[in-house]
Amino acid sequence: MDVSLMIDSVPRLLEGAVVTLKLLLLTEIIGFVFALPLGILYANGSRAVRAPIYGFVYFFRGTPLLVQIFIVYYGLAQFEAVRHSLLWPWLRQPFVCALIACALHSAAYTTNILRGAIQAVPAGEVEAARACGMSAFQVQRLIVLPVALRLMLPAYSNQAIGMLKGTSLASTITLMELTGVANTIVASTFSPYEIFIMAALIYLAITLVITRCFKFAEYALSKHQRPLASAAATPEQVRHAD
Amino acid sequence: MSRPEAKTVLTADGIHKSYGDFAVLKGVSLAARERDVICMIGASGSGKSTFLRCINLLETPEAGSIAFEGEQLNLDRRGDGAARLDARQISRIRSRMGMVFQSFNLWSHLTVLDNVTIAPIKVLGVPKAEAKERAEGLLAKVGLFDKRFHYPAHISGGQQQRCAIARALAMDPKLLLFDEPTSALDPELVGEVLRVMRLLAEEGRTMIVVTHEMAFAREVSSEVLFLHEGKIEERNTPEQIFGNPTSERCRRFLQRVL
Amino acid sequence: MSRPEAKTVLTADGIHKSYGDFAVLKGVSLAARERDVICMIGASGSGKSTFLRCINLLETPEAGSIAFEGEQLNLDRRGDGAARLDARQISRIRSRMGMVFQSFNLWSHLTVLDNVTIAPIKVLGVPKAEAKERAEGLLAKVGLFDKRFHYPAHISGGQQQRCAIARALAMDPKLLLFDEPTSALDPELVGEVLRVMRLLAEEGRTMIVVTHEMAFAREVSSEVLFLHEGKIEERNTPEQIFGNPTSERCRRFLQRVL
Amino acid sequence: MTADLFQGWGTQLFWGTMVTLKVAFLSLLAGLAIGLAVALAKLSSSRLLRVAGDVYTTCIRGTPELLIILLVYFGSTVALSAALRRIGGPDTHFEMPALGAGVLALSLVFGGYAAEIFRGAFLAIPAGQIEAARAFGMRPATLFIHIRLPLMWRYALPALGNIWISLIKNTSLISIVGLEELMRVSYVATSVTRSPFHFYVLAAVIYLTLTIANSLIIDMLETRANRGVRRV
Amino acid sequence: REVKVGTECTNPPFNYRTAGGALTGFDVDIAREIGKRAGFELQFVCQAFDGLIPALTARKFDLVLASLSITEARQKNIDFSIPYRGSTGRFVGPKTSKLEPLTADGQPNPKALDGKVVGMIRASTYDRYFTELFPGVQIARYENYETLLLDLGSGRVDLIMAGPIKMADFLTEERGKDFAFIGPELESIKYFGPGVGVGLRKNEPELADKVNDALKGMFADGTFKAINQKYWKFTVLPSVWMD
Ligand SMILES: Nc1ncnc2c1ncn2[C@@H]1O[C@H](COP(=O)(O)OP(=O)(O)OP(=O)(O)O)[C@@H](O)[C@H]1O
Ligand SMILES: Nc1ncnc2c1ncn2[C@@H]1O[C@H](COP(=O)(O)OP(=O)(O)OP(=O)(O)O)[C@@H](O)[C@H]1O
Ligand SMILES: [Mg+2]
Ligand SMILES: [Mg+2]
Repeated sequence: MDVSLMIDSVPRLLEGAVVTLKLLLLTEIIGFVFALPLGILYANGSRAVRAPIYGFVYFFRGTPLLVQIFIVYYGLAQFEAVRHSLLWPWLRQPFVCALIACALHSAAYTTNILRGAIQAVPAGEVEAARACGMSAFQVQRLIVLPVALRLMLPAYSNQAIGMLKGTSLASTITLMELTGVANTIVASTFSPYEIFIMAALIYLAITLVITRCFKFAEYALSKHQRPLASAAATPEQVRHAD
Repeated sequence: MSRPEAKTVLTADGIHKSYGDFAVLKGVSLAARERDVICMIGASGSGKSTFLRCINLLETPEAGSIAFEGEQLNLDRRGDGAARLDARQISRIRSRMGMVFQSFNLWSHLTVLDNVTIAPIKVLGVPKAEAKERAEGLLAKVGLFDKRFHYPAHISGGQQQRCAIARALAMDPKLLLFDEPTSALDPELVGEVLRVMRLLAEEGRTMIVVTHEMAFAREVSSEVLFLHEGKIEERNTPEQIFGNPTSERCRRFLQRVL
Repeated sequence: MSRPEAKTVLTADGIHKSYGDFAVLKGVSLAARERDVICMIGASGSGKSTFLRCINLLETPEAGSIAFEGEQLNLDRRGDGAARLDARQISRIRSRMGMVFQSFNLWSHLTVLDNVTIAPIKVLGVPKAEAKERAEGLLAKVGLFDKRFHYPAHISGGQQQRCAIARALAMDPKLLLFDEPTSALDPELVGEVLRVMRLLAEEGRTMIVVTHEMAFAREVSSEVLFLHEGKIEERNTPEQIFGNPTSERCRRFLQRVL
Repeated sequence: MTADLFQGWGTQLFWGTMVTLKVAFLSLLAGLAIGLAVALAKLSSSRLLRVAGDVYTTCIRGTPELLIILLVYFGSTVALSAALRRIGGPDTHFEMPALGAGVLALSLVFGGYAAEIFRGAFLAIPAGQIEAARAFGMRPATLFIHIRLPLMWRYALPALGNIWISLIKNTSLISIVGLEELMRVSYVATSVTRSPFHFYVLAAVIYLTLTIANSLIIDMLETRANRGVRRV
Repeated sequence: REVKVGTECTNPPFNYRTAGGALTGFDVDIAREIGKRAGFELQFVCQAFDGLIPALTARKFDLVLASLSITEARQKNIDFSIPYRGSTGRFVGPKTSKLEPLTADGQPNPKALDGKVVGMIRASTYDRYFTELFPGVQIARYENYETLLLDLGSGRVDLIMAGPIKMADFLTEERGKDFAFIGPELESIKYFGPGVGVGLRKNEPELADKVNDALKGMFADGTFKAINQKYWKFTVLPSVWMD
């Protein structure tokens, strides 16, 4: 283990991490914005509404992200028309291509998670909301989503962390994100272990931050499930508090 | 207590509903006028809750028609018998009908106070401060003011039921549907709820109340319906029903009252 | 109805329990002997459910002691006041106490029949066929035989409550804790449950029943406790309590009974 | 027609798909067990176990899968051989089979993600139903098998379906340890036939077929887990 | 004696699989010949390029024949046999390209590539060469030749740098018809090493000797030449042996 090499690599790796974070953040934001209406429609819609969403989810969930990135980046460029279109200045950039593929992929996963959470909201509470005359939109916004968003958090943290590592596939289309930078440094130093361990540590640090955020959100959103402080809380109750 | 001059608020006509092969309601009809308090009694499983749920279309009846405040509910049937419902109409009508569920169905992520204010604010557009003030008044009335910042999981059964009642009243509805509103209440509170209901009736509100407490039904109602196996077996004034039931089944049912 | 010769089944002594700052139980004591049917009455929120939950340690009391069939429950307190519970002892004792919850708490993934058989099979080790036969008998007794293959979400409130009663009886328990066992039942069924409880008492079982139905309490109980703000305000035979309550509060509470 | 489609690589693609499926299913079984155990640790009353569970899920989810695979495959060989030598064993070379390494690595990863899902699902079970089981004297093991587990599935399955599909696709990472799975075969074919799109799209279609078939199974399981649930 | 040989299996014409699954290519033929001469029973193991050296040191196999250039950096981790193939680099770009990456006397000229993007295989010897001698020029790094060539075709990169043997094949294909070599073939012992060799674990002199003896034998009796001719008309023998 060459410690000085590890330390020297940090500034460049951090530059890559910035690109990774930018890609991840935009991916998750765009993905969530897509998934929110899709998940709601998927959980509540009629067969005709569900079918196309089903198709979208199955396709983008069912095929490897690598292939999706590959097709957006190399595939589109095969067409003369694309290369001469107004979009080409955008589509020739690896970042944009990676973002398109990652966001669609993320949207598919999030849609399915949200759908499951919505369906786990107790039926009685939904009925009570309807009985008050809330519109379908209000029922979702005021009653279903606050509960569902809380229920989906553990699975959603998985999704975000999975996506973090998914962004590393963008290195296959020459994007210099964390893995791309690490690969490059390895190429010039031939010290895969040192560099990849440093990169892994940075991934781990980002994961830690993500998990913390989710833990906090989960805690903040589950006030109604925590027992009031009791002098003799049983371990069984403490568990729910965690 | 027949008051032919009063306006009709709700008519349900020939409501049919089954789950799978099992026919729960076999043509139940009812007309409620202003100030009416109609009690529905009947054995467990006879379809009382199902009927209430049909009235505000939480269940879609397979046959029958419903009119509320002179407005016919659109229950047009498609080829397969399922009704095509007009969502806007339904929301509008539901916001004028309050409902207290048998299992309360409080919103678990909202405090008692928020449970009571959310619908007036979001559905009726009542200003927040006003809704809060009104809600606090109602909660005080049902003896829950102290618990207004508790979540439903942290209050007792009777307190949950009272919260559900306050929630329904907060909408200031024309018609109130109560599904066993006093089942979890002690006698003292039952008396209290009875008093509230009388006040509501005097304000011109209409109520349909499913209950197992015959004393309650006798005290509060203008008409009593006895439901048996999805059909109305007998309908009459409380004096008649409790004093001198005509149907043999109804007589037997009431005999067992302690 | 004092029968000094009967064996003591349960003693609870000076039970204290609070949620946060809010003291729910402030030293409640009770002794139940074989064949006793003790009814607890009191206002909503007075701590009746909490007391029942303390008896089988679903809540851990902060102070007080509990003994069941002569066996002292291990409630040793740690420095911070929390009790170190002996899990084996608790399950053994719980399997000899049946409980009917106020909100039923049926297992939603099991059919009515499975709800009734699973605990005898898995906890007591009763052979499957035998458990099923017994369960079917019990379900028939509470009028749920037809619904035995339904899931809890697909039956009415009263049917759920009867299922919960059957589930508790299926364990053949020594002591039965009932939290408002008739709240969702029609008068006919209330009479039926009353009859079952009398039979159980004759078999030598002990029951503690929380109820709001005074008529029921009067009919069934050997002793009535009136709980007020976490303390037992009055305890006496039903004749005494209902005929001539000594406490002013109790008198006021019972006055309101319709 | 088929000759054109596969350009002679049909047999190899088939065997690659078989390897993919084998690794995926073995990892699923092991991963579910790991996930359950870790979820229980995270929910347990012991602080030590909770912290251990947190460390596991954070580290496993935070480390790139590829690195875990490399560590298991190469690391285990080096570490075990060294350990064997240290305890005075013969200077033999410990061989971690590629399949075992791939399955071990992927199930460790799957377990990390599954743990988080199971934890969430256990917490979503209505408290009353657990209390009822306790009140009937069910011991923790009985309660777990007959009440918690079946109730938990209903909340876990949609998200579990997601990570199972991910696992099927993640098997492509194990080509680094020399297993000839679907993605690797497509790559090998591509390098020779010089038609990358053809084989990548073909691989994508095969993955899609596999994942859809599995999604249908998951849907069936969901329907089963949701028996007795009223949907509104 | 059984010997395991690690190779990539995806790098035609050096080592690759046919549709039937048979392993073939220049490296493979050389390996087979070594096996024949040294009396090894060979067993080939396919392995992604990145994992070749770690797998060798972890004893997953004993030899690597995968067009592995002998470089100083690699020599820190593993040993090499004597070189059995030359290792050079060359630029390729569109036929219409007017870029002149090298000055008239063959020196690197980074200024001429200002604002251009040059593609190459990541971690390759070219990567190292270009990074150090063309500072400031944007590099796009690819995992394999297929994607590198795709981006050359789509115009995302202006030039690529790669091995001339491989590129010669590409330029004769349909997809390579619009492209050509730009500038002369580049040699550099420092960056490209003395050539391509067989990778070996350190401290196994016995095995190294056997491999080296086998290679020398091939060079001497013309067998190497025959294998060379099977693939290319020109010789690929490293310049160190050509005297
Ligand atoms: N988990 C909890 N956290 C905080 N307060 C609680 C909790 N559970 C119950 N309480 C409070 O404790 C008091 C007693 O509750 P309990 O359920 O024992 O009442 P009860 O006598 O059974 O009433 P009811 O007849 O309405 O069921 C109530 O005021 C309630 O608000
Ligand atoms: N979702 C459902 N699926 C199938 N059967 C149902 C469903 N809901 C109710 N039932 C059946 O319909 C019948 C009527 O139910 P309902 O809830 O209307 O009874 P109820 O009169 O309110 O009884 P209770 O007094 O016990 O509440 C019952 O026999 C019940 O088993
Ligand atoms: Mg009902
Ligand atoms: Mg209670």
